[in-house]
Amino acid sequence: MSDVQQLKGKDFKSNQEVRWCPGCGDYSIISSVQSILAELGRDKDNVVMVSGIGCSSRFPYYMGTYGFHGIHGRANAIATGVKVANPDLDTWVITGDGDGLSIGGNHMIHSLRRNVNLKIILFNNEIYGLTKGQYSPTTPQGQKTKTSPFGSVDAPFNPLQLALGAGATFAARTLDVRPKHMKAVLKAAAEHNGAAFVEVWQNCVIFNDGAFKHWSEKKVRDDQTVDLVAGQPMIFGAEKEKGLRSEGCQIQVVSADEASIWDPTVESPGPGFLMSQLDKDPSMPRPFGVFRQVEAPTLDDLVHDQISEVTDKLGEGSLKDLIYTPDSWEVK
Amino acid sequence: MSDVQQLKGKDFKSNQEVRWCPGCGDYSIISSVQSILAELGRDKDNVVMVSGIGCSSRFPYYMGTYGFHGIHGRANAIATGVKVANPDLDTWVITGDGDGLSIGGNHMIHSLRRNVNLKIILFNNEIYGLTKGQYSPTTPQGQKTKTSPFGSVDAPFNPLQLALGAGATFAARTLDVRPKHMKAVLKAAAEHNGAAFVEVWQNCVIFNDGAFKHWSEKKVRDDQTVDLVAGQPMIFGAEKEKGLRSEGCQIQVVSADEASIWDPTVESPGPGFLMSQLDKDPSMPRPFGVFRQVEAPTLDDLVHDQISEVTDKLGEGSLKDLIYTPDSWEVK
Amino acid sequence: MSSELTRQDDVTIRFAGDSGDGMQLTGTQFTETTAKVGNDLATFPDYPSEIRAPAGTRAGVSGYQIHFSSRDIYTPGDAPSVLVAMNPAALITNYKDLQPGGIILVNTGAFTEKDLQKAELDVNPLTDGTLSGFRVIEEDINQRTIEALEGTSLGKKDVLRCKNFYTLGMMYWLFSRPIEPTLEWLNVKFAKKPELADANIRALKAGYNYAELLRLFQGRYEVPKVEDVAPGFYRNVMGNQALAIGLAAGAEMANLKVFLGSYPITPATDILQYMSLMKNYDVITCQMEDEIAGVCTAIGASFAGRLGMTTTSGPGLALKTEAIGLAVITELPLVIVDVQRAGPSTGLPTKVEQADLLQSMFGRNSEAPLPVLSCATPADAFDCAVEACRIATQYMTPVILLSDNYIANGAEPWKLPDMDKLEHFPVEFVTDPEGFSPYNRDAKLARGWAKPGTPGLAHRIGGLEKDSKTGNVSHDPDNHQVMVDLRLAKVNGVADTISIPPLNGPDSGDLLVVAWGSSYGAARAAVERMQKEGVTATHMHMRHLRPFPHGLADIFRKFKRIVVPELNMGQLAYVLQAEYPEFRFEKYNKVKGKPFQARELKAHFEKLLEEKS
Amino acid sequence: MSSELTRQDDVTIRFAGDSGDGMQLTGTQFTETTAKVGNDLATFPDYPSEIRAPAGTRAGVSGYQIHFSSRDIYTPGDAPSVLVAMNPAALITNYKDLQPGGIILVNTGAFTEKDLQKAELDVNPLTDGTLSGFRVIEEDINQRTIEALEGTSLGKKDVLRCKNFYTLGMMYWLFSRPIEPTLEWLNVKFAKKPELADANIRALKAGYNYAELLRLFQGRYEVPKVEDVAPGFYRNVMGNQALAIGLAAGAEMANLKVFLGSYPITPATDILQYMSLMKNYDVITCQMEDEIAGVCTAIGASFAGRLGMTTTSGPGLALKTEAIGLAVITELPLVIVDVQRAGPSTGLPTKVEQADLLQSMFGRNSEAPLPVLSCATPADAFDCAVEACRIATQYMTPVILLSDNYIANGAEPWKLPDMDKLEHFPVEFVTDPEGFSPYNRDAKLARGWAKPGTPGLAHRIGGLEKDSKTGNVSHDPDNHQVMVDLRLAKVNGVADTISIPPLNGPDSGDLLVVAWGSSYGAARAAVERMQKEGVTATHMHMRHLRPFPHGLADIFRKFKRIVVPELNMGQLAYVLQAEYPEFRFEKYNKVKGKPFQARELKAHFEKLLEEKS
Ligand SMILES: Cc1ncc(C[n+]2csc(CCOP(=O)(O)OP(=O)(O)O)c2C)c(N)n1
Ligand SMILES: Cc1ncc(C[n+]2csc(CCOP(=O)(O)OP(=O)(O)O)c2C)c(N)n1
Ligand code: SF4
Ligand code: SF4
Ligand SMILES: [Mg+2]
Ligand SMILES: [Mg+2]
Repeated sequence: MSDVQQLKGKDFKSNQEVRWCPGCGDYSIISSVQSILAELGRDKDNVVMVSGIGCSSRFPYYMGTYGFHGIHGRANAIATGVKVANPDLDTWVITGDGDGLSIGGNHMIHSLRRNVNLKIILFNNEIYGLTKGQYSPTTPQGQKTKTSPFGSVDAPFNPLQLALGAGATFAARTLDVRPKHMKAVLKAAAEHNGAAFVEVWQNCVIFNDGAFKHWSEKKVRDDQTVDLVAGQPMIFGAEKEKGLRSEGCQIQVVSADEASIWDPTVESPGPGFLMSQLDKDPSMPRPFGVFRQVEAPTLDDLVHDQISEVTDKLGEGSLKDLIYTPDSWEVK
Repeated sequence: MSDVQQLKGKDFKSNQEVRWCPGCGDYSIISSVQSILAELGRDKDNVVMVSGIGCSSRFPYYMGTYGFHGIHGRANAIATGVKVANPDLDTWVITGDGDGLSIGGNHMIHSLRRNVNLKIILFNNEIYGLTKGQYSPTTPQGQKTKTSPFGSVDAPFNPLQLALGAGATFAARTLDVRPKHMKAVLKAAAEHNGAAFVEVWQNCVIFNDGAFKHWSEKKVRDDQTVDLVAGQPMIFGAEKEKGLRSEGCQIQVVSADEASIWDPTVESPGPGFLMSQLDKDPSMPRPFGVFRQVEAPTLDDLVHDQISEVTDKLGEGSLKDLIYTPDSWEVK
Repeated sequence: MSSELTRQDDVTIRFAGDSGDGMQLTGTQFTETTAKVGNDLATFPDYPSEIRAPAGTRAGVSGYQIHFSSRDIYTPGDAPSVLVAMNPAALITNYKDLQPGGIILVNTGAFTEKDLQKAELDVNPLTDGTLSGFRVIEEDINQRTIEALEGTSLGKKDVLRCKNFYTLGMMYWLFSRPIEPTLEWLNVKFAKKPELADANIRALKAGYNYAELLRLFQGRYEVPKVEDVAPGFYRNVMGNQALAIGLAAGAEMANLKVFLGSYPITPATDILQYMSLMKNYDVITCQMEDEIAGVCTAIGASFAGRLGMTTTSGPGLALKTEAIGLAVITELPLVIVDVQRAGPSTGLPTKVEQADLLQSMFGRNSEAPLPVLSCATPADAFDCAVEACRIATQYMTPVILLSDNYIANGAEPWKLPDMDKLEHFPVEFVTDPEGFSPYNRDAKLARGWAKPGTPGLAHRIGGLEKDSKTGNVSHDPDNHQVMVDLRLAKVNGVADTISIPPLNGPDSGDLLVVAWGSSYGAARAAVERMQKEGVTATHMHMRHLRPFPHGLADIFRKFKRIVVPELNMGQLAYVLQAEYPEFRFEKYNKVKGKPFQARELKAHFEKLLEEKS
Repeated sequence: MSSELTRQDDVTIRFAGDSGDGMQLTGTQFTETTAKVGNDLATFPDYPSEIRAPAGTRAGVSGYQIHFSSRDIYTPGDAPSVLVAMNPAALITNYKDLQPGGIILVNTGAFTEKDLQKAELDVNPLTDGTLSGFRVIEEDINQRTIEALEGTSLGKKDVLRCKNFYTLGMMYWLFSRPIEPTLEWLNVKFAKKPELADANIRALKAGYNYAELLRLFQGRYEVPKVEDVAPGFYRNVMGNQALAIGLAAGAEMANLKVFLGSYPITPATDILQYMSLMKNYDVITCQMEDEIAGVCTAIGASFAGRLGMTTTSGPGLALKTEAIGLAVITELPLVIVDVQRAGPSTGLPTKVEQADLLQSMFGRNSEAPLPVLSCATPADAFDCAVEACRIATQYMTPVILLSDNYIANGAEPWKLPDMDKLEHFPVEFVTDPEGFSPYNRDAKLARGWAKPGTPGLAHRIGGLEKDSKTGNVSHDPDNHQVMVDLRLAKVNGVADTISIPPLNGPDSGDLLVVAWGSSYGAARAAVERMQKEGVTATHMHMRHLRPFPHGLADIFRKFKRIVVPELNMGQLAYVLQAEYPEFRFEKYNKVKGKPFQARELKAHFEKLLEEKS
């Protein structure tokens, strides 16, 4: 076995040329994943990257780990099979806003409710990249795209609210342009024992350039976003001078010293849900970080625990037992 | 056209024999629907009932309206087609916990986010009835069913939280054994301009009898459930002596006079979401009624409005315009 | 009336009653006991439809037919010689199928005016001559059961529930069966509710004694056990059950663990249910959110090194096709079971049809060949499931195994395989990084299977075309042709390891009957009856439908006419005609949600032979 | 060097460059202008793959071929006579296809050491003799463009972006095309960015003038317009565009409004995109969450009285199959367009294949017949789309229309239909409650279409089998057979309204070429070339693939050999063989993600004829 301790980010690369557009946000995501896997000392022969179809879903080909480039929308289901079949495998899902929320929305919510121990990275560029620019379930209403030349009439999902509504035990949001933040979030996801849903805002330079610029550009970022850090006050602003205070269902902007402490580990998904509702309010900063992080049994453990329990109780079955049951009889 | 004013509930019946098991909760739901349609003066030739597959999905056959018994899980998609094609039709979706949340989960969440003007009744019996008793996405973890002989390992959905997470503009819950409550909720749904999601707890006498008895039986009902009525305090108990008070994200049991007023019309889905979180707490009553009810443009209107706008702007196109474009040339 | 023991070699009984009358249970018990007695048998339960119909109506009638014999038999019988009718609806919907002169046992306790109305009867068929020509035994079984259980603690409803065991007792007496196996079964079944065990036992014994005491029937029959039966162990088995056991056995013979990703659908659900009981065999079953997730988890599990499986029926197979294409191009083993039912769309979901053959062969985008097999009888489902596992793992390919709900719910004695003689086919995973590439192939063209977690073998597979050598994504035109050819050649290569099915009859002659799936019994019985009458005809039953075994043309050549009876509009005939254009395959089709009867096939075959001469 | 105008009847040019070089645009402009000049033409754009490859690499090469002529032509040409290569990767991956002695225009401005490396070249192919035998014109187009645009306000990147128009100018000069249509187009396109319009116009003119001034090429060519072209209006059209227009026209001819429920997938997405622009034609387009929702909304819309449609490619069709079965049993009109691409699974998603025929015919559970048609060329897509609408509405059935991405992205001049001569087929909805039943049928066996909202016609349809008379759910065995037979007879009845395709060649002889789909051009050109050389062969192109038109056997009978060239492993041949076993259908298959070339077909047909003699 390779000496996993010494691996570096680049050791997680495959020998295949990376083929995203120059400037695509995907580059920073893959390098963040590669470096946190190295930092966490993961064994590349024990990692499986499963994806669907989309620009983002080419990800596994560029990783030096095991990988499965599935079909459109089915990454979560394929990955559930991998993980339940062999819970020892460090199993990741790489998906897009189309792949994971449009055609794959059902598998997404079901894998979250079942708490399959998967690390799910949703590359949200609010567009279908690979098919060249149609609106996705996260494209803002009214936006003109190739299939909405007069503006999209569909109201979009809030991916975090959807995930929390489905019962996600871990839900987080980060940005392609903030690798440090992204790595911290991805690390937390990697270490979560259960389904970890991470939405990454990812700029598609070709078909939706600047979709996130109001929150990602350096000059506005500090004022327009707030980092949710477990155990820390929710402060933001160029001078870290502002804060968020949650009173009941109301979240207000206050001065930094009045800010509430953020705690994603409360059992109720309520606080995270309320926090993600800020996205609707243009006067509020958008929160990033971990919205929820609670412990719950994972599907893969439950499946194997049940097998052990039943086997302990009934004894290990043999092929012969299965065929030669007590109701069989002999003809001589 | 039939004189719709005078229709009675029974006028909404078809001539087909109803074939649910004696005692099935479906009977009370269908008769509630029939009577509210009559009460609201709906025209039965203008009503379309669309369903998927399941015991509950036989519903359209028993209604004297137009009906479409679809395939498993696709009722919301078929109904979206009906409604967008002809927004004048009063279009209903009849589905089950398997049909609408398992195989049909994706169409469900997408029709909610798009706010298609459909009235969606989800018959939740926490089991697959028609296929004779397998666990569904709402079956409690640990329950033994035909496909979980040692107890189900799947954590269930909370249907209301899923609907709210998907962006439902109307979400409600009621019970088969409380026809009056059900009718009030169904009427509110029928009158909501947008996607209305109504979860009905429905007893399956054959495969999951008593699943809801802790909240439905007369002797416990008053103590174990609380009705959410818009503009009214949230009170419960045999003597209406208790109340719920929501302080921040905390909801507490208090005396009736301290109860908070329930308001499902606040823009944020937060309060409804928090309220549905009570389901997790055995010491709390389960809320019934309308969890959220807000106005938003419907998909069907937006589609047709856009057509009108573009037509106003560009002029009504003719077949000839489509074929004979300016870049065509003549050969003589 | 005399009651001597009359020997009879072949009896068919149909139990018919309301869905709530417990006829399936009565039938199953009669079957179990009959199997133990040593008769050969075949059964056919016939549920009304998926949905529960109101009690007492015609739509609510549930039937269970058992054919048992002292000879080998292949079908649940065409026309029953005995009909048990628990209510008017059961009587009226079934009596026409009875043999002339057959016995009808009627429960007159359910013949009130109201009962007749529910069955849409204006006059009582017991009194209006409807049943002339049959031997009708009228008995108020309701009342007899109430009397028998007087003094028990049970309520009236529960008492009446025991009437099926009362009836069973009467039939046990009539056909000289021992009651002990059922007594034992009742004691186990109701171990925790002794009052119920006791009541049913009392009912059973009472029925038996009553029949004896009152000499209800004109005689009593004995159906001696099959004498020339091959020595060995036997067990009575239903098709879905045998299939479930076969899947578990197949995985074990491949030295793998099962992963079953499925979604309930009639009539395949039982397989998932049986397998979810196999937890102590390290069998994983996941009931997923839909069919697509079912097959996708199975594909993921195969990638991870288990044997992925998925079970479904026609509409579910339709949903899985895109993902099956993924299994084809990634060349992962996958066993897909389709228990066919009547369509199109939802169709008649509890009725039989064998119309998914073309879907199985061609229902995927582009060129995505895979092996297809089908089972013939409940016991054969075991062998076919093992065979499907063999092909899937040895050839690294998805395999579709077709069953149908006639097989799924039918039962027959199964001669258990000799454990020492089972030919295992253990999978060897690739472990050596030296020269590794995911598309390295063996002589059978199967690629090597390297599972995640194996040091040094990290690789990527997926739905895009791959280079035949490196396994990397390739858009090279020639490579695409190479891969398309390889995938096809691999599947065709399965023919090298299978053989021509045995011929039931001479190897040349006037008529060859080529059948598949559950038509086995009817086709074989029809042909054998003709042979007994001196007419030569031969029956060949196809297990492997893609690829066909080598050498079929040599057989076809030796017959003047070839007929293909199918419960569809001619799907196998279509395929045969396309692949063997030098011969003519005549269709004989029926799409009524019902199996073929031996006599209807025989009549048709005879007509064909007459035409010819 | 001389530069007289040489007349040439047939030219094929391939523009090749990096994905970022704007070759598709260059090609399209050349095409539009050429169409206006009155040449016949056919084009074939060839994108690298779905994903953007790094600039300058071989994988990043994008090509656009145009074949134009003063005669009728059917294909984008086999071997180009002119290649424009904008960088080393474009040169190296394309030069081999060129005709011997062909012209290569090379942009030397992109031949630095680094450029060569990106193209994986160790030596410069311009200097190592690779191109001997071709007429190579080297020009630093980058530098020329920079010079031409000196003084504009554009940055260097934007300036270099204009090099494709510089190149286009050179080609316009070489082939004596007017530059005005492109100038007009640029002015409209960049109306809001006049500096860009100006820059491109300057580049275009500069290229044109430069070619003239320096006499870069050995001569200048003229390709006169087609003389015997039928009078009427024409328009240059791409396949997906013609298909979109045809769907809208078909609906209008049925007197219905369109509802398109779809999900993006290459190469079908354009149709959805074109139709979403048709809002002022009251066309509804809904981009749904997946393919299943796409087809289900279309089914719902048809139930509600619009004409439901759905567009997709192979993997999407696989997902839709279950729902299509629902449309079959509910007998609702539905047009399903499958723009085929290379598989299996994701396969080679931007490459051509015609391998979804069997999926279209058989990819549904149970017996679920429906009509299948396919278009032959971009312009033919219009007629086929109208025909699909006709069949769907006149027969109340789902129809599958097959296109492929060779047709979808190819272009040709389309002779516009005479509006007065379009044969409309208006739908009459049922409105009379008298004797209404949802399964009342007309002479063609089509059921009546009663839409919700109509007083007195409330009824229920669905996936369960229905009584042929009342329309209520029915489990009756005989009724099931009746309905299965009716659905099949209805679909087969479509044959009564279609005719045998025209024969290109004599109606009897040694060789009949039966082709379908986009192989039209290559098959027809191959056969016509043979005819010109005095060899008799006939080409018949199938539009209707299910049912076939009546009378095909009479045609087959008159030929000694029948060959079926297909971009698959022999799907139409399989179907023909099954349906016409008395003839032999020889396969000729290619599955390389590339269309047939006329010359390869010709060579094969000639070989066949030789073998015979
Ligand atoms: C069954 C199927 N339907 C549709 C497609 C076409 N398709 C490929 S990727 C894609 C959407 C990609 O969007 P997203 O998931 O957001 O990924 P991105 O490219 O933006 O990273 C679509 C519609 C497909 N490959 N398969
Ligand atoms: C594609 C497909 N998969 C599976 C089935 C089988 N099936 C029919 S109904 C049903 C579940 C019904 O459960 P639910 O929606 O909860 O309805 P209920 O019967 O409980 O009212 C299933 C799995 C089917 N008909 N079609
Ligand atoms: S199209 Fe957009 S998402 Fe795709 S690789 Fe390019 S920039 Fe990235
Ligand atoms: S099985 Fe259950 S849900 Fe279905 S009809 Fe019977 S009681 Fe109702
Ligand atoms: Mg995207
Ligand atoms: Mg249910």
